Amino acid sequence: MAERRLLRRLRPWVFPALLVGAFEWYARRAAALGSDALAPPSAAARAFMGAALDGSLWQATGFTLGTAALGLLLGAVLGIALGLVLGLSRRAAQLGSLSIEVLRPVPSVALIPLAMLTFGFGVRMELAIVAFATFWPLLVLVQSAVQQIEPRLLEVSRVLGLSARERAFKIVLPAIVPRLFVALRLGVAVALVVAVTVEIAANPNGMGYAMMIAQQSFDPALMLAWLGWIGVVGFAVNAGMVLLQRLVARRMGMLP
Amino acid sequence: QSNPKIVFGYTAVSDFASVFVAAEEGYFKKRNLDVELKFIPLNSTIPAALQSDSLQIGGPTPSVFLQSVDGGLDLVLVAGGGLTSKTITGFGLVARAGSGIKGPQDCVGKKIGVPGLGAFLHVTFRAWLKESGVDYRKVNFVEASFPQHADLLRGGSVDAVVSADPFMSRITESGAGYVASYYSTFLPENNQTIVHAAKREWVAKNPAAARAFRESLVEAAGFMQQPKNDAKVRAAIGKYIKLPPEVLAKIQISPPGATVSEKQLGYWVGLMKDQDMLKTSIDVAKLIAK
Amino acid sequence: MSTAADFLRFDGVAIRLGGREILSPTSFDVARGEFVCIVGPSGCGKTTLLRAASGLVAASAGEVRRKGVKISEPSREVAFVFQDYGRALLPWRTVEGNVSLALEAAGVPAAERAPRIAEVLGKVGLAKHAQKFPVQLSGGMQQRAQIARCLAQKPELMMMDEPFGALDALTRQSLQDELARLVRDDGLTVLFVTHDLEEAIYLGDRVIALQANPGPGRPSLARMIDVKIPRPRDQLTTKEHPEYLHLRRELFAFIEQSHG
Amino acid sequence: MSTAADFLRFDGVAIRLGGREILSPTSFDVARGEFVCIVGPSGCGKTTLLRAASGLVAASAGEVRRKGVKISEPSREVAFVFQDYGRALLPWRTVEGNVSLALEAAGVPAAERAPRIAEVLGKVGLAKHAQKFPVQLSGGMQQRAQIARCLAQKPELMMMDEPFGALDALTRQSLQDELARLVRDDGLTVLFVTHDLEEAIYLGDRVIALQANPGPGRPSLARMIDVKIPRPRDQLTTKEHPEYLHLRRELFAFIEQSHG
Amino acid sequence: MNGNDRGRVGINMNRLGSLAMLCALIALWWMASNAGWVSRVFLPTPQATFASLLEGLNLPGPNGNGGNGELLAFTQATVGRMVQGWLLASLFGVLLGAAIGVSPTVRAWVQPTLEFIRPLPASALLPLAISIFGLNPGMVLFVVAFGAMWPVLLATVHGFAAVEPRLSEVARCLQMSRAAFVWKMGLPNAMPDILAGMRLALTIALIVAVVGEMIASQSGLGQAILLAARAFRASDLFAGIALLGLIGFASNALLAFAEKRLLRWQQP
Ligand SMILES: Nc1ncnc2c1ncn2[C@@H]1O[C@H](COP(=O)(O)OP(=O)(O)OP(=O)(O)O)[C@@H](O)[C@H]1O
Ligand SMILES: Nc1ncnc2c1ncn2[C@@H]1O[C@H](COP(=O)(O)OP(=O)(O)OP(=O)(O)O)[C@@H](O)[C@H]1O
Ligand SMILES: [Mg+2]
Ligand SMILES: [Mg+2]
Repeated sequence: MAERRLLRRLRPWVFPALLVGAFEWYARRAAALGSDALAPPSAAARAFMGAALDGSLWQATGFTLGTAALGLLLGAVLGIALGLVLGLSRRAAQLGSLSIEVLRPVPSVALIPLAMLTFGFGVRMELAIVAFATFWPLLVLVQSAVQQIEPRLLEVSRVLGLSARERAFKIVLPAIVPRLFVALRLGVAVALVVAVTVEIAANPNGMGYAMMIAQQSFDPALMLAWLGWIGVVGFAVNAGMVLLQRLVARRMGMLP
Repeated sequence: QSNPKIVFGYTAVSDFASVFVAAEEGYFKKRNLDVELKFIPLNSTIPAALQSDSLQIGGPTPSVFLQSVDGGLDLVLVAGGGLTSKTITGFGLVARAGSGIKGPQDCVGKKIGVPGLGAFLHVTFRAWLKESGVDYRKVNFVEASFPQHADLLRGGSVDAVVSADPFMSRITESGAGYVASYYSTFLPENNQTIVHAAKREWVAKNPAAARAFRESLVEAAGFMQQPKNDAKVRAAIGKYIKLPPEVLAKIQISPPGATVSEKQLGYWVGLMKDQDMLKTSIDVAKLIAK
Repeated sequence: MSTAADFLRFDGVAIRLGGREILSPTSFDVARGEFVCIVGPSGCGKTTLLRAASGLVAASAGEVRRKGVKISEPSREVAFVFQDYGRALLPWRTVEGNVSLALEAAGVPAAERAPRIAEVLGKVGLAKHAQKFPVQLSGGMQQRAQIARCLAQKPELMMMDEPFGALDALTRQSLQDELARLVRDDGLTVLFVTHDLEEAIYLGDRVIALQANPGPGRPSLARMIDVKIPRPRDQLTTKEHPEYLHLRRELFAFIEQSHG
Repeated sequence: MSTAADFLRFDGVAIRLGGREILSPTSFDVARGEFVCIVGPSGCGKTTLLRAASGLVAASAGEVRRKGVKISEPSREVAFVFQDYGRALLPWRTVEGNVSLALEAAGVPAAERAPRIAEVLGKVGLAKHAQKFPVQLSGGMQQRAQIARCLAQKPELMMMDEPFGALDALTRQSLQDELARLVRDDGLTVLFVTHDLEEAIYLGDRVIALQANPGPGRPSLARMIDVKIPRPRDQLTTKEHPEYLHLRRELFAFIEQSHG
Repeated sequence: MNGNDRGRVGINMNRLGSLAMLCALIALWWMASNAGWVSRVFLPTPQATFASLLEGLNLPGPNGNGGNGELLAFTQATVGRMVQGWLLASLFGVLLGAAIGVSPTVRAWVQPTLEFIRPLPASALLPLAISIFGLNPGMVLFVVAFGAMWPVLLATVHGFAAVEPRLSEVARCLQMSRAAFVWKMGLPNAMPDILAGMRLALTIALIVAVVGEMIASQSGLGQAILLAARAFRASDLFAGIALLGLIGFASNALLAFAEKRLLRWQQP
């Protein structure tokens, strides 16, 4: 019985351990052959401790998370606002549909060079791209959320003679909250990925940049440490969002 | 009088040594200049950074600078960085062990990694090929950053790379490749490898600061040319470019060229025209701040 | 046939939806305090008729008048109990909160709401479940919550669209009796749609039978039957009352024939 | 009391789910060809009893035996018509495909399937809708599709869980009569759950009444009534048959009292 | 009849309206760039962009002669990379997802690992992938497939987990085999989710392909726009962006169409 419990506990760690072990072996072999670009995970762990101690880890993480959050805020506010308008007014939705369909599929990363031209580097360009990347999914999801509000509820509001304001705050907004959260979760993931990508491709700040620097300055261990850390940060942010989503769902009686 | 704060952008090459020395020896401070040195990972982003005022002065390679001017950015040169020299063997064509590449003719049809397409090493390498009578269009160039060169050669992804020290010596030491040609030694001497550019508008507004900046570099160049200062120069480089000490000790430092002449810039314009990299005609005289 | 005292009047009301005539011109009157049941096969337009009567859908021809005024928009004086109770409740509000919505809409001050909510919840037997969310309720309880909200509106006219459609027999019977009592006590007028003929006879003062697929020669309104069984009625004796058995037979026969 | 010839035997079957005793020890027998109806208030365990009888849920005590063999897993000889027909059909298969599923499971060769499908679809009156997907059907048609799939199984025992619960009166009545005919023709044994007492009396040879919340002193099985109304029965005359009216009264009185 | 006619006219009016809206946006661009509100270094004129596009696609431009056709080859490369990566992602996503969805054992062993690597941006993986696999098209393909696999994988897992319990019981009652269950219940049930996931995956595949081209120096539109930006050729840059948008638009529309055909059973 105790053994089974132990196995149950250990089970999730078996695969990561195998992966790390295999990588350790491979990287040691490559390093022995004179590779400049691979380091074993054990060295990465040491490099990670170093970065954590000298503060560069927290500074870069703060930059990436902060910029991603700001960009998401910008993209989300615009996306939700326009999504509400398009969701509530069929006319507006029809007018904008073609423009949205044409602009939406432009890959956000294609704008990195343009943003670089326009803003140089720094917070502004990253902000702009993150906002662009998160704007579309939020717009589309909020619009469809509003359009999928139970028509019966809107009829209830008519039968009860609710004012437009009451209808917005008592019916429309609460009704889209669950879907809004799904959209926001997606938005958070997109924001983080795009922020890191922008840093890797162009912007000399944050975690992605730190990783590139590590790679370019001959420090594959540090590079690997950053890669792992980026994974941890993404995992934590995602887990946080799931938690928040559950909390709100429970508060609103969506979960039994 | 007070000068504006200058954020100066540099990349990880020793051609910026005169700037590092000027900062370390206090030549900027002496002229009442407040210069902050900022590391930029990609040389080609410097013009955009200048345009968006992220930097006041930056050190693009001549090819990057000319392309940006060609594209419509209104930049001028304030000063210059390192110079080409026949004595420099700090970069060259490194071929994969067993690839059989010995000279320019062998490059035809091969895949060659360069650290930046359209960047300094790429342009100069193509110039060398052309001079040797090889059509560079028949060579397949791919972009790859320095630290990857060794692995790429070893893995056979490329046949050769245009690399630079300290990466180059690591490759040869590990046996993954050999230097097929220090092609830079075939190029004419005394042309800037790095130029220090600023927005024309900024220079017009702060002519004194621009001049003071150039004068600081001239003084730094004088300092560098005295062999006894070599240790100090290396220390300055080591401070701004993170390099392992043994690498730092061996690194070749290109001679400084603080002032840029029309002839020097004209050389690059000619080179790039040859390679179809410029669309407009460029008036070199207008690009150098007096 | 009709007088100005008519409480609700259908005057040649026809409805087209999606290019199809769902209700052919229909005229009838409902007096104040009357309990009118509407029966008919699935898809014949019962719900549509009710929606037109409350102003949720506009008539394509003719008009509906309430107390002499043409209906164009829903009014708070008319309550509507929707067929799909599961969807008509705000899932993010408790039973109490859902009932409160009607009071908020009517601008009842916050202080007065609690006692009125308690009162209507007591009437429908949900007093103990006031703090529950709709998902935590059984179907019957959800429907009772919706009825409570409608009662809180203090309507003078109540539209009920198959309100007991999906309840079990016992709950259904007790709600039927409860409704009959409420209606009598408050003097409500009710338009009650059901597909259960026996329920219609049991509850109604009058039963209106609709038929499907109206065409040029086929009006939607097929039959109008007065139910003269005395009130109060009860589940056992009323359903063995000769008049009840007679009406049941008559309606079944009619509907079977109009169906075939 | 029971003989070896018993077709289905409940022997002290008790069921606990989620830590609560839902069914207290219950024993009864069903003979081959019998139509047994099970009634009781919502949540009393009717569905659970049926699931135990078909092996979908395991008894916590006692055992269910079919033809003398203890039931532990569902068998293809027993068909189960689920209460929520909307969910019991594969939405991505047409009516035909859904019926075919039963034949595929039984390993019927592809060539033989078509005629058997056509046969059962004819029996339930869906021949014309064979190519439609479930979403394109009304509730009644979906339920008939499910029944068709169960018939295709050629079961000897059929479990039906409130199969007509959400149908309109007319469809319901015609399906009731159709079912009675099918059962007689094929000699099926049926366990039929309903919350409609009248339906139970109308269809059953026997009615078993369950009560909710069994406790130490309260067995789940509350009443067992034999229905001695002759067959074939029909909607009008049977429901005015004195025995029918009598049983109705008796059951109602009992259930009302056990409810309160 | 009447209602129908009105419906059709209404739809045409809507189309016209949305087209007019798009034209208005382009007109705004035209004005902004031609009037010089924004520097042409950043914002080329629509006509210059169009000319670059024609030239790159080797179509006769306004001055009559054909272009160099470079963009055409780049577009082919990018589309090829995107489609191949997407197919790989779909294949592995469905296989892995089905394994996790069907078998609790597989789920217990691998899902935590997947949960952890999932948030890793594909772009961050590129430097490592280059080190391990070298700078070749296969490596980029691997990263594209890796990045695009997740939506398909998650959708498949979800689709399998969400098999209506009633249907599982139907399967039990019919004594269906496990393989028959996977094939007849699990996969069809997961199909809408899988298709939606594949649509998302296609978008991601395009994005990662572009990033891959930018960072790993593979010839394609990603590299083309990056080089255009480095050389300050704004019109070429915009032409590349427009082409990428077009690829996204067309592939999305194509999949939406396929989805509609495949999911006929959902429509009443
Ligand atoms: N908004 C609409 N657009 C087009 N057709 C509609 C609309 N609403 C209802 N219908 C059609 O009108 C007919 C009557 O619908 P209605 O809901 O009134 O029937 P019903 O008598 O209430 O049926 P049931 O007993 O099933 O509730 C149906 O055929 C339905 O498909
Ligand atoms: N898997 C389960 N776990 C825990 N409790 C359950 C489970 N299944 C059913 N129950 C509980 O068992 C009781 C009986 O449920 P069952 O579905 O058998 O009732 P029923 O008589 O069929 O009711 P209805 O007429 O509403 O269908 C209910 O209180 C239900 O909440
Ligand atoms: Mg209806
Ligand atoms: Mg049940």
